[in-house]
Amino acid sequence: MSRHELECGVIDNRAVTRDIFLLRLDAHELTLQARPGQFCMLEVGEYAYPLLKRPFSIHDVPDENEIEFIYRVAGKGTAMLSRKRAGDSIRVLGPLGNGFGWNQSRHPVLVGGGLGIAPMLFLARIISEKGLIKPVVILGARSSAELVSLEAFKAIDCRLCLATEDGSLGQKGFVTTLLQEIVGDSEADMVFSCGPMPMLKAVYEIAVKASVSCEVSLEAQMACGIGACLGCAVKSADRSSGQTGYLHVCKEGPVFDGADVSWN
Amino acid sequence: MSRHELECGVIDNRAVTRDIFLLRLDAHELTLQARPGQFCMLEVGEYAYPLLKRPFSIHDVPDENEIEFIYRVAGKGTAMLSRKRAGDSIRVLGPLGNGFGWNQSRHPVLVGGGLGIAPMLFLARIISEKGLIKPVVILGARSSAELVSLEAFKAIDCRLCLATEDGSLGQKGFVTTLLQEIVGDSEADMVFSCGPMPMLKAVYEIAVKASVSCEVSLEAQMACGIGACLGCAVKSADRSSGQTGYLHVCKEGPVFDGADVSWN
Amino acid sequence: MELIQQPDLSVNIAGLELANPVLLASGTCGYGAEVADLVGLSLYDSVPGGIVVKGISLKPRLGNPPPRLAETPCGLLNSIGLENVGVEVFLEQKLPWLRSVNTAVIVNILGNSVEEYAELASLLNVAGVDALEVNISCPNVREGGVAFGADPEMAARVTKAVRNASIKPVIIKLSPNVTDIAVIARACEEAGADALSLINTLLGMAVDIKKRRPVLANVFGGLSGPAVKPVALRMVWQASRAVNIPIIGIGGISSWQDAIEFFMAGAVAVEVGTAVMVRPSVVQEIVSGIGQFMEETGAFDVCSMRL
Amino acid sequence: MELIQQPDLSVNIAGLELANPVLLASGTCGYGAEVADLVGLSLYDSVPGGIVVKGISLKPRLGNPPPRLAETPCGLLNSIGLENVGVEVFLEQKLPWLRSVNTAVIVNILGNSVEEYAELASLLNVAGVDALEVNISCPNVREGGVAFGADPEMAARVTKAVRNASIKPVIIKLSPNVTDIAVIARACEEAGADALSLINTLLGMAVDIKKRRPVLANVFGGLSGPAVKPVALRMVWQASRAVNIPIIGIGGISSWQDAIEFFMAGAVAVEVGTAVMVRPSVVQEIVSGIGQFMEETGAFDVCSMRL
Ligand SMILES: Cc1cc2nc3c(=O)[nH]c(=O)nc-3n(C[C@H](O)[C@H](O)[C@H](O)COP(=O)(O)OP(=O)(O)OC[C@H]3O[C@@H](n4cnc5c(N)ncnc54)[C@H](O)[C@@H]3O)c2cc1C
Ligand SMILES: Cc1cc2nc3c(=O)[nH]c(=O)nc-3n(C[C@H](O)[C@H](O)[C@H](O)COP(=O)(O)OP(=O)(O)OC[C@H]3O[C@@H](n4cnc5c(N)ncnc54)[C@H](O)[C@@H]3O)c2cc1C
Ligand SMILES: Cc1cc2nc3c(=O)[nH]c(=O)nc-3n(C[C@H](O)[C@H](O)[C@H](O)COP(=O)(O)O)c2cc1C
Ligand SMILES: Cc1cc2nc3c(=O)[nH]c(=O)nc-3n(C[C@H](O)[C@H](O)[C@H](O)COP(=O)(O)O)c2cc1C
Ligand code: FES
Ligand code: FES
Repeated sequence: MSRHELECGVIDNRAVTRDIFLLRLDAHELTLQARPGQFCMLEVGEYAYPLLKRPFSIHDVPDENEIEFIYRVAGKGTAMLSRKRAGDSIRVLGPLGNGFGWNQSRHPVLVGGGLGIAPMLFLARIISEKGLIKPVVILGARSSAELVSLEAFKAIDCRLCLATEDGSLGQKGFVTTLLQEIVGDSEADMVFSCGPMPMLKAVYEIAVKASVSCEVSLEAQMACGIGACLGCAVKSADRSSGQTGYLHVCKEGPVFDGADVSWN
Repeated sequence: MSRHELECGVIDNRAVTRDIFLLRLDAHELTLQARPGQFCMLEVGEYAYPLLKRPFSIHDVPDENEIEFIYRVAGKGTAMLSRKRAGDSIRVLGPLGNGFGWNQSRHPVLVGGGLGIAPMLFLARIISEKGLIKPVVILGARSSAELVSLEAFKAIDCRLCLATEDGSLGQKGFVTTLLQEIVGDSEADMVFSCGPMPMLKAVYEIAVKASVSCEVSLEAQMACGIGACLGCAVKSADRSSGQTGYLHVCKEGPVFDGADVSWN
Repeated sequence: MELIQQPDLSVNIAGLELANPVLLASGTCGYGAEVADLVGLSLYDSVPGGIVVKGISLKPRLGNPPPRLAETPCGLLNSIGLENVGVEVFLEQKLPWLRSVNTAVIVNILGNSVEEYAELASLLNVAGVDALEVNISCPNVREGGVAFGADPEMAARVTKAVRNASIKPVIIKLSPNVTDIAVIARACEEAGADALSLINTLLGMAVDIKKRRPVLANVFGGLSGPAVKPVALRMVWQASRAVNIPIIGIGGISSWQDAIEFFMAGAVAVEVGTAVMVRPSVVQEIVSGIGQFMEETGAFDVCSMRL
Repeated sequence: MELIQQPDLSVNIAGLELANPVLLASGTCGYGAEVADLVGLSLYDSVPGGIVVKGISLKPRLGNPPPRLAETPCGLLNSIGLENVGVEVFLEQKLPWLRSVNTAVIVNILGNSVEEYAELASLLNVAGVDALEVNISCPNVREGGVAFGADPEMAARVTKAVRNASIKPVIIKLSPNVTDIAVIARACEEAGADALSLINTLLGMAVDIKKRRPVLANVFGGLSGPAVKPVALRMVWQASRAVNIPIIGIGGISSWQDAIEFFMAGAVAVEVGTAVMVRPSVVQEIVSGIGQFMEETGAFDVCSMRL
């Protein structure tokens, strides 16, 4: 574990759709440590308003100096973040969390829905570049505009499958339909997924049916991001009869074996 | 009384010394109402942090569209203000307060020390342009760098007398020395002053000795700026046996007859 | 075409008729005239549903020495000390203007003794005063003030005395500086309060480390603003479950969303204080926002939003 | 050349030796290992003067259901509900690591009854535990918790029981959710407390207006962070004038200036909670800043800053 609290310079922070932004930070201290599926806590305003840093998945580490995040303006904090400009600096704590267990898989299927696309780019890159495996990457969103970072995905050696709810790009419908097909007729041995809870649940159920193990990246309101406050609890599945009935997203996660999560 | 709560566009906001900034706002609604000595409350951050708007004297109204402020970065709020850039907007409440009674004077002497220079530019301009009188303007600061807006003062038809504590421009010493001389051998009938309390006290005492009436612009911590909270009280002189023993800077002031103020 | 029922923003609090549930809180809007142009108080169609004027005492008060204000993170400390013109001047010089404005006028009163409260109440049995708000919770005066609000028995005595002396709806304004708000709320209800309003300010302080002394000349002051909202909401929730009389929610409200939180917690109206001082236009935003939210969610009146 | 005396940052609180007066507050730093790298806990020369570990109970606790956190203006609501590993696991698995670190270790304890507090205290009469902090003020557990802290008699009973059972310095941690902090403080002093720490969190709540329910599954939570600092300072001022035992100040401290405010108000040490979670490096900043301020103002020790 080697994590840092740093001031990072903003290289660029620009809208890629009306309300989705790509943030590029100068953070070579973080790039060497970062693993796909990990996240960082970003200070979006001036301390103490808003009080808490916000968690964002590492979207990509294109080179050893730069770390990227992709975020939707969801509220006050992300609105403030969206006003940062090149030359500003942002306080960052990271990299945090466990990351995906991609190196246990020989035929990985990545499933990102909505802003759940965020961690999939870095994951696909590492699987392809470090694991020398060509992953299947299924991405979905409401419409083509929200299928962000497509060019970056295309530059990676992966099999890219797209779905949009309005049919404006790729298959019309949900990622789960694509996943169903792919898991059915491929040698997929693991699914890695990030997105809204209902999607993750559906993804997990498809994986279970296909007897493929499934890792999901969860969200929770966070305060510390480092396992100190126990605030980011989510219910664990009954079968995981460990010490507690809760999982802590920032520390034991954000990536969990779907079997450990309570899906109700 | 015609005051407004507005979003004003920032035309420019730049450092004129290391820690003094000139802020130019696009605010034609305010320019027509503004009187010299009045102030505005400026929202320096995002509501609710910092919670309160900050009071700043109207430095100048160069034309009917623009209003200027000059401020020192004194703490958190002014530091945030200093980061506003052209194109940003700032919420403004104003113009507020009473202003100087310049039209009761035929031979006015203006005395501004430190950032007390702020209201003197607009006052000098109006006296000269509206009153068709050439005022004496005494400005003082620690050093020449802090004698801000000199070019603007020079462009006004006034008699400009300067003092710096380090002698880097004008007379070495304090504005009070200059005032002493000028009040002594001129037909000065009123002094208008703004600056730190010890200076104002000295200015007032000089004026009293010379039997010249003296208006001073005071500061106090403010919340509302409009006479609603009664927070900005300062002690009044005993002789002003009005309803209360306090004056309210935002409403009865910020400009007071020196005789009404408690100088202890 | 769908028929959309306009939501009804009006509320009736024990006979106090409000066109909408957004009031200006006591001490933050003077006697109304100070803020009229900025918040929209006028002859017709005023923006706020009512105004609670600055706390009035029998005799004029000078208030506390300055400094009286200190800013804190998302909060404001004040130690005004109830500077006010006294009931006589209020009736002669302030009430006539208030009468001319189309909004409910609630007079906040503060006495040094139970008898003074009663005397104030009877002096205010005049046209143009729509209700009384009894301040048993001001932390900034030594005698009376917070002591009444901290003790259920004293709170009940004041309530009874004012209830007996007044022909107006009587709202008791509670202090948050207590161990159990429900106990005080019930004591006031049993003593005859028509409604409760809460919270007044939390007792706080700040230190000026450069000058090596408390920032406020009075040492302690009352904390208001967004910082106190979570405490206020909790107390409104507790009080509204402890009594059957209406609750007016106060504390840190700065947006229509904040107001809705209070309605959901159990308030039937809200008072906005600090936020109005900082951003007078917020009153209009809050009133409109509540209406829009009710329309969108199909709430037919304010009370129906309660959780 | 002037001879500048280095200020002495060390404090001794009833036998508890601290290298400096900045402690990590309970519940915001886990059992230490979670934050060690970021706050500078290490074998030699740790940055904080001490660590107060997460509240420990006799049996492990699962804590409250999520959501457990809500952000408020300059504040944080939490309803963790004292999730902890229990005293047995603490002694076996957490204390050994803490022993290896060069900082004072204070164990925060919470019982459901007076007897449980005493039992916890005696189980913690072991090497490596430098003091106990007795949490009679947690708002997030139903039995015990806040009830003990709200009543002077109960507070005294817990204090006495722990004092008798423990061979360590006993710090009683007070709740701010009381009418008169001085009364509780005196009750604890008389019952044998070696020191007091305050404040724990203010009871608060937030409402999710979209989901139409309280944000926290537990409805209420404890408010911490800069928002509560004015209340905390006021209570430290009051408590330090009510008793003769040392006071540890807690509540919203986020900078060295905040810490100095607490020293001036009467604290001899401070705990930093929420700010450490958000900005772990703040601990170093606070420790350095205090030293520099003391040097510049010629304060020879922390106590001498008291107003
Ligand atoms: C591990 C993790 C990774 C994430 N990665 C991304 C990402 O790559 N891109 C992206 O756009 N978003 C991501 N999110 C969600 C993101 O953190 C929230 O959208 C953001 O915090 C909202 O902040 P706000 O101030 O704009 O919203 P507000 O609604 O104003 O926030 C209020 C509070 O809610 C919290 N909050 C709101 N929504 C969420 C949420 N979904 N999860 C956690 N906290 C929330 C905020 O931290 C804040 O304290 C991630 C969340 C987690 C937990
Ligand atoms: C009528 C009036 C006119 C003013 N005109 C000018 C001007 O033209 N140029 C200029 O540089 N300054 C002026 N000031 C002072 C200016 O308002 C303060 O410097 C500023 O508010 C400091 O804010 P801050 O957040 O940077 O400082 P902080 O110290 O962080 O502020 C903390 C709190 O103190 C208040 N405060 C601090 N100093 C003062 C002060 N001197 N007066 C009133 N409140 C204060 C702030 O409003 C804030 O609430 C004026 C003050 C008044 C009352
Ligand atoms: C400057 C100021 C003066 C106040 N004066 C009074 C008063 O006279 N009587 C009263 O009952 N409450 C008074 N209050 C309390 C407010 O009415 C209100 O209860 C409190 O500020 C919380 O609401 P807010 O957070 O919206 O300001 C005052 C508050 C402030 C900030
Ligand atoms: C997430 C969280 C967990 C806490 N857990 C405990 C606890 O277990 N025992 C305790 O005595 N106080 C606990 N507290 C209270 C803090 O120790 C501290 O008293 C309070 O947060 C105020 O300080 P702050 O504003 O610096 O955070 C907790 C606070 C937070 C925010
Ligand atoms: S956010 Fe603090 S433990 Fe996870
Ligand atoms: S600042 Fe409110 S009355 Fe002057």
